Amino acid sequence: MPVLAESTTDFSKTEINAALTAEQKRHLLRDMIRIREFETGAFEQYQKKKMGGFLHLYIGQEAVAVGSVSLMGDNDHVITAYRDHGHALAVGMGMDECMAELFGKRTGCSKGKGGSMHFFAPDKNYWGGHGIVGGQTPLGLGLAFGLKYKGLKGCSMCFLGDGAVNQGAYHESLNLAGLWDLPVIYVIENNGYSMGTSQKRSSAFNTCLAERAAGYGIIWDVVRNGSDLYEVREVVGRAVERAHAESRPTVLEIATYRYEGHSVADAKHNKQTLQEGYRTKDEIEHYRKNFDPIGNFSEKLIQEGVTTEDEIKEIRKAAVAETRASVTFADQSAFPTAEDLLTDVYSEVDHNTLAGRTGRHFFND
Amino acid sequence: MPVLAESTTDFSKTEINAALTAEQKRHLLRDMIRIREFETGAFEQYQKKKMGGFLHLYIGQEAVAVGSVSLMGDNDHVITAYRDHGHALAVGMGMDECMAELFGKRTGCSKGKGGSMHFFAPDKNYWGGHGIVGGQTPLGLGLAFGLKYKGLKGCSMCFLGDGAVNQGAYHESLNLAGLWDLPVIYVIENNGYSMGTSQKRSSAFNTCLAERAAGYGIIWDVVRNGSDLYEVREVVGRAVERAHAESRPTVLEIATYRYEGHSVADAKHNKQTLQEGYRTKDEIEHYRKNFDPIGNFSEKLIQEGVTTEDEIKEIRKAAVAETRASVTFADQSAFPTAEDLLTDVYSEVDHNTLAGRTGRHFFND
Amino acid sequence: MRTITYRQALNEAFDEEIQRDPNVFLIGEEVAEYDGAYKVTQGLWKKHGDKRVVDSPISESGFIGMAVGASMLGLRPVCELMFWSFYTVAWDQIANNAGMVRYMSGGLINCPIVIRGPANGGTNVGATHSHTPENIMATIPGLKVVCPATARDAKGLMKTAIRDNDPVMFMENTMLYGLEGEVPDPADGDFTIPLGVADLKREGVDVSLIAHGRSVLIALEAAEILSAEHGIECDVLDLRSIRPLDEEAILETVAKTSRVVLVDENKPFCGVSAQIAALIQEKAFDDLDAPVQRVCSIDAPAIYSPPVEKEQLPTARRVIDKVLSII
Amino acid sequence: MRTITYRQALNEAFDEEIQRDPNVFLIGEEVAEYDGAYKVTQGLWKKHGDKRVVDSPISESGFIGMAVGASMLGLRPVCELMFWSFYTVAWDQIANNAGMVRYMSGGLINCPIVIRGPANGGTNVGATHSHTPENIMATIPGLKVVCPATARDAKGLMKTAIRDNDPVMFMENTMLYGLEGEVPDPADGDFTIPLGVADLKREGVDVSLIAHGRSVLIALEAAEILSAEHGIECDVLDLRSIRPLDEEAILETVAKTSRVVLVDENKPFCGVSAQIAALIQEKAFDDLDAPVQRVCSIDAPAIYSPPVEKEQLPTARRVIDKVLSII
Ligand SMILES: Cc1ncc(C[n+]2csc(CCOP(=O)(O)OP(=O)(O)O)c2C)c(N)n1
Ligand SMILES: Cc1ncc(C[n+]2csc(CCOP(=O)(O)OP(=O)(O)O)c2C)c(N)n1
Ligand SMILES: [Mg+2]
Ligand SMILES: [Mg+2]
Repeated sequence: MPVLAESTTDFSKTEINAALTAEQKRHLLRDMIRIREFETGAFEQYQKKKMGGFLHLYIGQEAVAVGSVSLMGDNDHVITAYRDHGHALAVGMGMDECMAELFGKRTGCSKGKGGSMHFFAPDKNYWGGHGIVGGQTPLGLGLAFGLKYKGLKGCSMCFLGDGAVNQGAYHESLNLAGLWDLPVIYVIENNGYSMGTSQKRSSAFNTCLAERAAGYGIIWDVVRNGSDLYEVREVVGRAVERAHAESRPTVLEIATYRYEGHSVADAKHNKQTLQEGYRTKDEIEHYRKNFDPIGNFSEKLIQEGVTTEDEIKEIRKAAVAETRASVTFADQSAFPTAEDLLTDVYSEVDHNTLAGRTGRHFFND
Repeated sequence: MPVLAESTTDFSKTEINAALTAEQKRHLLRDMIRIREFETGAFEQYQKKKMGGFLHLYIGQEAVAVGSVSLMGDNDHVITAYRDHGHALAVGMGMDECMAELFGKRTGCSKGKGGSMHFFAPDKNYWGGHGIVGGQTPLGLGLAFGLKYKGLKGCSMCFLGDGAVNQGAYHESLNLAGLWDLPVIYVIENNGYSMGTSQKRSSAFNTCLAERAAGYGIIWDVVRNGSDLYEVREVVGRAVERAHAESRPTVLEIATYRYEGHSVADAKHNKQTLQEGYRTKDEIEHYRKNFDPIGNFSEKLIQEGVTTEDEIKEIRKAAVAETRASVTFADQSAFPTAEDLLTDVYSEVDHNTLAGRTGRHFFND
Repeated sequence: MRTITYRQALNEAFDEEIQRDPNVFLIGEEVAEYDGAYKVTQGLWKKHGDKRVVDSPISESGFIGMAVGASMLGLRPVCELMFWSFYTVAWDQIANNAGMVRYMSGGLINCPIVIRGPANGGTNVGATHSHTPENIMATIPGLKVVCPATARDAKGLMKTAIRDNDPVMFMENTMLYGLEGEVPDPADGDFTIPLGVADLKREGVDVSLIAHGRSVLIALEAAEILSAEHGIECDVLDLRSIRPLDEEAILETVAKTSRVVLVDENKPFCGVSAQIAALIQEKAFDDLDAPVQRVCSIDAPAIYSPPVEKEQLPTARRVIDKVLSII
Repeated sequence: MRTITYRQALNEAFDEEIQRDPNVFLIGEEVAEYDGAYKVTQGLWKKHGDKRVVDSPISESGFIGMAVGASMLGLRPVCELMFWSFYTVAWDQIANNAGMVRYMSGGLINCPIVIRGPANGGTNVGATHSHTPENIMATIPGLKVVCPATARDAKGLMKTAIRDNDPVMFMENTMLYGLEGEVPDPADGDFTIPLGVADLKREGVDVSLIAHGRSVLIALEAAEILSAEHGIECDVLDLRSIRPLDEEAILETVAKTSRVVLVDENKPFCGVSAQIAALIQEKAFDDLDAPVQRVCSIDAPAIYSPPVEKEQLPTARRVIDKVLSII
């Protein structure tokens, strides 16, 4: 099983990374920092009871979303599971509509109807945010099918967890992807755990989870250091290229790590209160220290002379300010009303078409 | 993909087959012939409209069920899909209760409630007969789980088709089998088609369908000539041994062929009327001529001096007579009544327990 | 008017919609090269090719979920479940993805998908293959449910379903595929029937029989016998679509007759007729001269045995008995 | 009597049944080492070990189907769905295998399995995680459905469910886990409650409120307010089990009060209350002085927004309004 480990290759020199301008690199760093700050802020607000339900933090995994999404062109699409804030910000969603969604406000990206697990931005080719483990995998396939049907050169990046690979829908999707040569990239973010279950207690495998793809004749690959944005870009980039050029699927497994509990409700197991639980404080500290995607990339960019400690501080400050502003925005926004319950159920009703006006659609009194 | 092909090995000499007595060998031949005759008889009765619904014939595949089942000990169990008559007779079910089931009679093995797809005989460790493609695969796993839980040395043989491997439930089962070392043997009866879809149009794979098991760290193997009962026994035997000795799962793929349509309702595509359709007359004739399990085994036994042409004729005659008797039995049996509709729904109600008598269970007037 | 079968009516609807809109495609097991397990899609693959008529492996969750994803991009997939019964393995994709992604995205997405196939008992295929899940579909706000009883309705409603911008669960019936009925000629123009409009298939004054799908034919059969043998004249109201529901038409016939028998192939517990009965007693309490009666399938898994399965489904005899019990 | 939480009551039931019968085991995601996502199985893995308390991968179809298979051999699996909502990915195994294998085998097999977990809205987890599928379960003859509202009922019914020889769908509620209630001390002997017996949780004369699960508490709350503010006294009947159903108790309270409001967290279309309303109007037509009224969840997928989700579920306010409308 791939566990986060130092890359032996220097991926900054590969073509896809060498092509990045200094500006672009700083932008990538900034994107990771924005995700980190947004989630840190969201966590604080959660503790202030500004939101309900779940809050699955992406902290520690930022290089995966930012690295992958940085390769997206106009016809490339993204879909993921419930741990979806990172991907959302990476595709360019604003902190305001994201924070407002967490607060359950009308100004939220999903009007307060979806919550943390259900961020969407179709205008940015971002298709959510899905709560049922593995449930997004056929949808991701459908995006790829749609692209091919329309004759567009694009791909669908479908993210899933190391626990999600054991859902039937994923297997069915792999077979269809392989059989029909659909340009989908399944990116398994292997953070070592599904809730409190370590990966080796949930999955039978040979060398890794991605390798199952071989059984469907699908090409697979592994990112050993998912905290290295350059490595993520290199490996995902090859899959994107394959999808664009050959309309063929790829399964990738990216070793990564989450610092916080499965969700913040999972308090017993998060850093503040960890006593027992499914992983040790030491383990978490090890990854924090040695495999922090932001630390990793910051160091690299400083070494490359692309940025400075000070500039990074500025970036962070800006991200904190942006987060704070988003909290204010969310705070000041209105909640949906009881009437809003009945919109967004049926498109025809929402648009007040003849179809929407014909027959009874809702069965309240 | 494994296609029926002559064995290069002489499997009659392997330990497991060399151990068979002449009597046992004749019995195996007889079992295959009984299946063939039963189904031929059933087909005739179907055309006489003595039954309704589907009738999925196993003709051509007999060596798989008979060979596999011949390895069963007291704690070994069998479960399969809707093409279930062969396995049923192989485990020792009587033609009478099987034919009566097809006729929808009360004397049927499932009291006329299950029909062709739902034969059961728990007393013979035979757990059906399941209509939902792939739906039996977790149940088969459960039999293995039950054995291990009870500390019994046994295995569960779970048969499925080449189309069924693309159902999610099968994938989930493989992972659990591999993860927990459950003594289940998945036997993929690859007859080349799922209904009218050839195997290469339904499945993405590397060298074969069984190979997918490797992705779960499960051992797999292939029977290239599924019409050779000796080869079936040899390969399945190793898997049974593995299950018994190590409590480990195996996935097997057995190349075989069905001579008739997917079901007899699939008339356009069966031998009598084939004009176009998904396979040619020539293809069917090729397999009939060169890969008939009964012909294959008859020849071998004659060569071995274990039986004679005449004796085989006698076996066949007896099987025909037995079939005829079963038709008479079925014909003379009574249909269930409308009252029978409401038995066998709840065990507690059937046994008239306190639980069965408390509260309303059924919601007819 | 010309007469074609229910099967041909559907086939025509697909053919016309495939030609009308390049985003429409059919997908399902055996729908293309095999012409459909029940030949509903006969000839369409030959005519329209691989892109528009797609054979799928036996992966209902996979291909239906895929179709939902494709519909989010604007395609209009028409998915065949060889039997509606097989929705059980695809239920998550139907309920949570087709049914709810619009809501969870605050209306940013819509899923113009049709899921179709036969949903009925009566063909001796046993419990796993005889589900009638219209009640289960209709309990999910976000899904629409249509159950045509005639060739004409099948065609008109299918064309509307394909054009509808919401997910429509379209339930056909293997026992109806071969039945003929009058269907307008395509030469006379585009023919559609809106969802949410019931159809009074017979007029009477004494009792209202309300049904959907093949049960409409049972109701009509019962109505003829009641008229001939008992001089009782029934309204027979065909709901046609379950959600949206033509509540007005229901209340109208109840107001007229004051007596209602619902005919419904669902199992009784929480069947569609439970909802209709609850609705009628609530909204037309004072109109009723007798309790609303229900004739459903007998409350057990579908039996195989052919003569007994007949008895398990609603029969004209049972409808007649119910009517006589409240007259 | 001693007081424990609903959660502890369930935990005790498991603990006792695991000890009583070696065939009983728990299985589910995070039920063992993690002590359960909602801590309902806390301490049981430590106490009883790997064999009796089993952590499963995220494969509901796989492990529930596996449990059904194991139950055919006589084991008594108690399967946790972390949320009942996740039945959608296991529906085929539940409906067709647990629910129908007995029938299809002509009674040769039975499946003494319990499937359990929380089935409720109100915790702001959005539409995919807030299903209340008791209506969908109960529409399948072959399945039993239980929805306890109190700690006492949770324990007594769970122990009965585990011993029952048929598949029991046991629906708990995350909003109830922390609530305390009186539960008999194990020292005072084995405590069970039969399925199919409703419980009159409050006595009145004017109106019958009939509910199950947490809606019982809403009904009780409404009843207190109605009594205090309007002098209206309500019977509050807790169905406890949906199938089998205590029809007698329902008809009894209706006969007493002649006015009924059903409180039901299901969505209205074909919800459990639709069935109960249909039943009451059929069997107690002449007893009724007003139409049976229903208070259900507002008919849309579950919303996330916390304050609005409160409004979406049945509230005492809505119950009171309904009562006042028919008095
Ligand atoms: C079908 C289904 N089963 C269970 C759950 C509950 N659940 C939510 S997340 C999760 C763990 C998933 O782990 P993984 O796929 O590794 O993703 P990660 O949380 O690590 O990002 C579980 C069990 C669910 N949402 N859906
Ligand atoms: C979930 C589900 N989908 C579709 C069907 C319809 N169906 C029955 S058999 C079959 C083909 C199965 O082929 P295969 O698994 O190769 O088995 P074979 O018939 O060759 O024995 C199909 C599509 C079904 N019964 N269940
Ligand atoms: Mg994980
Ligand atoms: Mg096959």
